[in-house]
Amino acid sequence: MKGPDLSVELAGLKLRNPVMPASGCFGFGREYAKYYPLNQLGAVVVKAVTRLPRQGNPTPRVAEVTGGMLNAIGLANPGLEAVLNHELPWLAKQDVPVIVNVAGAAVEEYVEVARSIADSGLAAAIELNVSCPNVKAGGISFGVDPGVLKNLVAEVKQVCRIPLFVKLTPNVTDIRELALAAQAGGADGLSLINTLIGMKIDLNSRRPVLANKIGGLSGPAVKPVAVRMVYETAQVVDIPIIGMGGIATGADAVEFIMAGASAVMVGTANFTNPLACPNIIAEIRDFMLENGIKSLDEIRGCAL
Amino acid sequence: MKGPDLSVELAGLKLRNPVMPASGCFGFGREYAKYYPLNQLGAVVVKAVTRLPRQGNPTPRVAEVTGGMLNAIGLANPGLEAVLNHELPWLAKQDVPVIVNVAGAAVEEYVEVARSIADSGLAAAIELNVSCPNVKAGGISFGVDPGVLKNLVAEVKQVCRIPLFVKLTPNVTDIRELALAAQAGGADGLSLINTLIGMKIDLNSRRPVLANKIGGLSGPAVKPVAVRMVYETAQVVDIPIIGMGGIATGADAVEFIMAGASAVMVGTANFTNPLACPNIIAEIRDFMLENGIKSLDEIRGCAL
Amino acid sequence: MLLKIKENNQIAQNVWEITLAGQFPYESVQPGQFIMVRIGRGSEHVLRRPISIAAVTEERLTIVLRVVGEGTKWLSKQSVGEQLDVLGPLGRGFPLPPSNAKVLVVGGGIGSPPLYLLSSKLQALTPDLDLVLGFRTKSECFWTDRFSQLGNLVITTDDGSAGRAGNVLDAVEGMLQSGHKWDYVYACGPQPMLRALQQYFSETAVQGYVSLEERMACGVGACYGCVCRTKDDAFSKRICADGPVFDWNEVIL
Amino acid sequence: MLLKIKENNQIAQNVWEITLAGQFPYESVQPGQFIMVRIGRGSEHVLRRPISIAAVTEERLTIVLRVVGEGTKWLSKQSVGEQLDVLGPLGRGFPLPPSNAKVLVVGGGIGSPPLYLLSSKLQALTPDLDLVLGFRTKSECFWTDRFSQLGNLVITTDDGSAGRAGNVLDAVEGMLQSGHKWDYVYACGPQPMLRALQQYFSETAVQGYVSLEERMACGVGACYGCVCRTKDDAFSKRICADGPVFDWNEVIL
Ligand SMILES: Cc1cc2nc3c(=O)[nH]c(=O)nc-3n(C[C@H](O)[C@H](O)[C@H](O)COP(=O)(O)OP(=O)(O)OC[C@H]3O[C@@H](n4cnc5c(N)ncnc54)[C@H](O)[C@@H]3O)c2cc1C
Ligand SMILES: Cc1cc2nc3c(=O)[nH]c(=O)nc-3n(C[C@H](O)[C@H](O)[C@H](O)COP(=O)(O)OP(=O)(O)OC[C@H]3O[C@@H](n4cnc5c(N)ncnc54)[C@H](O)[C@@H]3O)c2cc1C
Ligand SMILES: Cc1cc2nc3c(=O)[nH]c(=O)nc-3n(C[C@H](O)[C@H](O)[C@H](O)COP(=O)(O)O)c2cc1C
Ligand SMILES: Cc1cc2nc3c(=O)[nH]c(=O)nc-3n(C[C@H](O)[C@H](O)[C@H](O)COP(=O)(O)O)c2cc1C
Ligand code: FES
Ligand code: FES
Repeated sequence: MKGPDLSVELAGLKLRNPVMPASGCFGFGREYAKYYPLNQLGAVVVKAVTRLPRQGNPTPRVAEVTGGMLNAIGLANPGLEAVLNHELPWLAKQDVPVIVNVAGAAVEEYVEVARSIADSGLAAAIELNVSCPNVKAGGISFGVDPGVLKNLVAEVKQVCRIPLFVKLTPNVTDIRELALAAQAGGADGLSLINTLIGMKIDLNSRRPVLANKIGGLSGPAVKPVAVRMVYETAQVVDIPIIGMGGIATGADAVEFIMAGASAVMVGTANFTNPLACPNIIAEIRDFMLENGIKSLDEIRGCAL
Repeated sequence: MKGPDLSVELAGLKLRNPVMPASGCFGFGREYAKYYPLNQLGAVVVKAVTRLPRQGNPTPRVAEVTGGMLNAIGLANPGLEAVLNHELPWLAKQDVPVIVNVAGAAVEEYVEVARSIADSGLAAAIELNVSCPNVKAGGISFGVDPGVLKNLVAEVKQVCRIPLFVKLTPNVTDIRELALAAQAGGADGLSLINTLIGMKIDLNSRRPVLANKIGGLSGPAVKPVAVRMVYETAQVVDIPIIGMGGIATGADAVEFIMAGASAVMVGTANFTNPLACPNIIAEIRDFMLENGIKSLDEIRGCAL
Repeated sequence: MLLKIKENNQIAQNVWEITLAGQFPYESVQPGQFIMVRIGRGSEHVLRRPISIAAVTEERLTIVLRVVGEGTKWLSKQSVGEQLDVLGPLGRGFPLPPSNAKVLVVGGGIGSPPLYLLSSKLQALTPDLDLVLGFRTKSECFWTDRFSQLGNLVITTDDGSAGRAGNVLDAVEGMLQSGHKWDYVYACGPQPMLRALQQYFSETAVQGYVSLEERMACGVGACYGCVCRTKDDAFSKRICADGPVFDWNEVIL
Repeated sequence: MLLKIKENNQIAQNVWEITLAGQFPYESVQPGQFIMVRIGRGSEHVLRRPISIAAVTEERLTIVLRVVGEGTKWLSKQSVGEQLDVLGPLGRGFPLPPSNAKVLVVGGGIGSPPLYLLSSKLQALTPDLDLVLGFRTKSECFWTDRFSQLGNLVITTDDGSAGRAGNVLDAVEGMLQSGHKWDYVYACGPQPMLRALQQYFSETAVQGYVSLEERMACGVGACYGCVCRTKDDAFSKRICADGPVFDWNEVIL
């Protein structure tokens, strides 16, 4: 008997299954490759890449909160050149599609990094991280103004020969507006959600725990917000959605798929359990078997 | 030896301590009066009141999520007249300031309800719930557009002879903009945060758990977002802030005070433990004793 | 209130019986009332779970629960000697009938437990108590011995693996046809079962009380989470505080 | 990996010693390596806690922890027989010195545990191991008997309630003045202590290794949460994967 079919097609990318690690929670794959072969994953998504190496924020950069964590890594990464020369060639040998998360402080930086990554032939797709502060626009994030976002996506799209996903920030009044702007700019798909902005104060020092004061909230605590945003977005866009935010089990992943996601990403759960992604894949398969679901198309968006 | 002083002054209101139940989580006080005398509280905050009685949304109206809950009560309440005739007179005998949460579908409704409540002499203050959909503006909430919000607050302020608090929704891109708009409209103080919008899908029925599909997320899961918003708002406004979102312990309450809140409200925690409010008050007192803090002024906003 | 677990045993497929002891107003419990039980020891679970009081003695409380989700699973795994944090007794129970009234008690599945406490009170009042309990299948039946000591017990299972095949309404009809007559019907179980009973007796003078279920947050009447529709369509009733037991003429099922 | 708790005992004020057994690559453990321990059994705690390996035998792992927050409190309350979910051994441990080198080991408070495993390895390599362990006060001292079997142990307490009054640096200075000489210094403890040692020996040829601490998320090098500043100011090192042990010439403390 043939088992259930977990494969998904995502803006032309054919993935073995819908489960990918979320950017920033999986480095460039090397660490988790010690725990399982990366080709078990739908794709590998790497840490945000900027043009130059970035040290990131001072420490502490992470803190635990109820059902989640805060991070203020600050886009620490070895920079475009090192990624092109050291990380992507290594990943190319792992027999798994690679999605490169791209960040920048100005449109030109996004464009340059995206073009170089796309042209290298080493990535299957690009994911634009638009939560970054727009230096030229006084530090407001690229992801909160529909006009700014549409323009950024359009500029990057012009130089990007591979599928372009836009990763939306949830810290907005209406996610649909931003989703439509990204689609209008030419995005091939959307990833949501990035982290909610949060803070934790240490009662002993009477100061914020994170050196950066504020940080991004992720983990199970944000799941209801993430599911809602995927659901709302799926109702208005035509491009595929990659859902994430608090996924830790196969049931969580199925919930996002029922809300309209074509695939999912898993962030914080990798820290709780390095085998989170393979476990989630197995649990999705079990759920499909138990419920007689042959293909994920049968349940995608069924709660809409 | 004199114990620590928990009293706070809030826009002219003198409260015994900074702890109040949050609107919608304490009915009109009668139920919890069976567990402890209400005059142990800083104030009692009642369920949202609208001009006419409201049945609210179909059930299920509540669901549990990790570290929190979703609710879609839909402003069910017995209406202005019943509140004026039955609830407030009873509360007036409990020796505790009463804050009435006011909701509406149009500016006129807010104005009428607020005026009647203020004129009754039975309430110490009004809290405007601006998360309600603005029927005339196509259902967009009053709390997401600075201009709309400022106008609403100004209209209500004109008829409101008692302190006016504005309760902000966190489902916005920049809480500071809305906080400043409410202040510009004449608010005497701000309450934040109301619930984040979320959703949960039931894997068996493959449908949203709540009949209303989306609902408001509250409880410990939202605390980091709430602390951050209080912190951000405290940096820009001159009026006092009542902080809330996930407070379940004295330590949680102190965290909000350190972030700049003058007082706090406790919602979901009442459901977990009907004695949550008195316990939190005792725990704040213990914290002050252990740390040699004589008045909350010493730590208010110290993390800013 | 913290109550200590004295016993926690599986009594049927997915069904556990837990007996609790400790400070509790045992004497004041009315049949049909429930407790709200706290789940877990951290802040992952913020809502208590409503569970009916199934039996009560001078110093013990017994609940019976079916494992359906995280909370009931957690409860089923607590060891003897551990403490549960409970609120209660909550809600309004079943109003008792006058002496010598003819009474039928109808339970569906996990709706039966509160009917045990009810029936043990009814036994003293009514000489000839009729009891119909429906289950899906034999492996899910529980407490049939205990119930059979309180009256004339008819068991039904959907698949006929125990008792009479069919649902409780089939059994009730059969009993009526064979001459049973009742002044009062008390029921607890799935909403479709309650609705069927309500409709079945709607043209009769039989007085009925049904115990309803809804997802609850506070359990004490403060949050307006658990309302049900009433016939006068006034401000809806809260199941936790105005119920869970309602006159079946009052509610729309 | 699931390891079973064989012992869990309080050994000093707020300090617990836990011994674990089960499948684990015991032989491969280097002194200075750590494990990441999962906290709780639900989803309230998403981050594991880093705890150093204090001792290891062919089939047992021992950790020593101070209760400072929710996670360590939870660990201190776990019963013998329960299982802990651990990852490890993680990180890079202390490089061992050549045979017969003169070695000083310095520990501050809860920084001492990994130095026990280190010292037990050093004992075989170096004839005359000097050990200085600092604590705040007598009630917080632990494992002094065990450490004293591995070398010349000097204890310091801030308040003089046990051993020498003062901090570890005072003791180290005193030993130098009385003629001790070292080729290698190994240290673990609060950052100010490590910094003081680094500065104190900065103009000397003494080779030093320090074990650092930072809040961690992944513990395996994937999240860039736990970086420290290095002197060449290149892309910062991750304490979990590139450390926790660093050459003291390499890092800015
Ligand atoms: C007045 C009353 C009395 C009850 N008595 C009993 C009893 O004696 N024995 C028994 O086994 N069950 C009883 N129930 C049902 C019981 O409350 C639910 O099965 C239980 O809450 C499920 O919790 P969970 O965490 O296992 O499920 P989950 O689905 O994980 O629960 C998630 C949330 O939904 C709520 N929920 C889920 N199903 C129900 C339901 N059917 N009714 C109400 N809330 C629900 C839970 O309380 C919780 O808040 C009663 C319900 C009510 C309202
Ligand atoms: C490599 C390494 C080895 C360690 N070895 C030991 C040891 O052997 N024994 C011991 O008692 N402690 C050790 N610690 C410190 C220990 O990790 C913290 O005390 C512990 O994580 C606190 O957790 P908590 O939940 O009790 O405190 P909380 O303050 O509630 O923890 C909240 C979060 O902050 C983190 N955190 C808090 N304090 C620290 C800290 N000092 N260092 C790192 N993270 C922290 C926690 O891991 C958690 O993510 C070590 C730390 C590191 C980095
Ligand atoms: C430590 C950490 C680092 C992250 N770094 C990035 C990043 O570089 N780029 C990005 O787009 N998102 C980043 N994210 C956000 C995640 O990719 C993801 O959107 C978010 O964590 C929600 O998913 P989760 O709840 O499964 O963690 C980071 C998250 C964490 C926790
Ligand atoms: C069941 C429920 C009903 C609520 N009803 C109202 C309401 O009527 N008016 C209002 O302003 N806020 C309402 N809220 C929001 C709370 O007052 C509070 O802002 C929110 O729950 C966050 O606090 P918490 O995490 O302590 O619950 C309600 C919240 C809950 C859980
Ligand atoms: S559960 Fe809150 S009113 Fe019934
Ligand atoms: S904790 Fe993630 S890199 Fe060190």
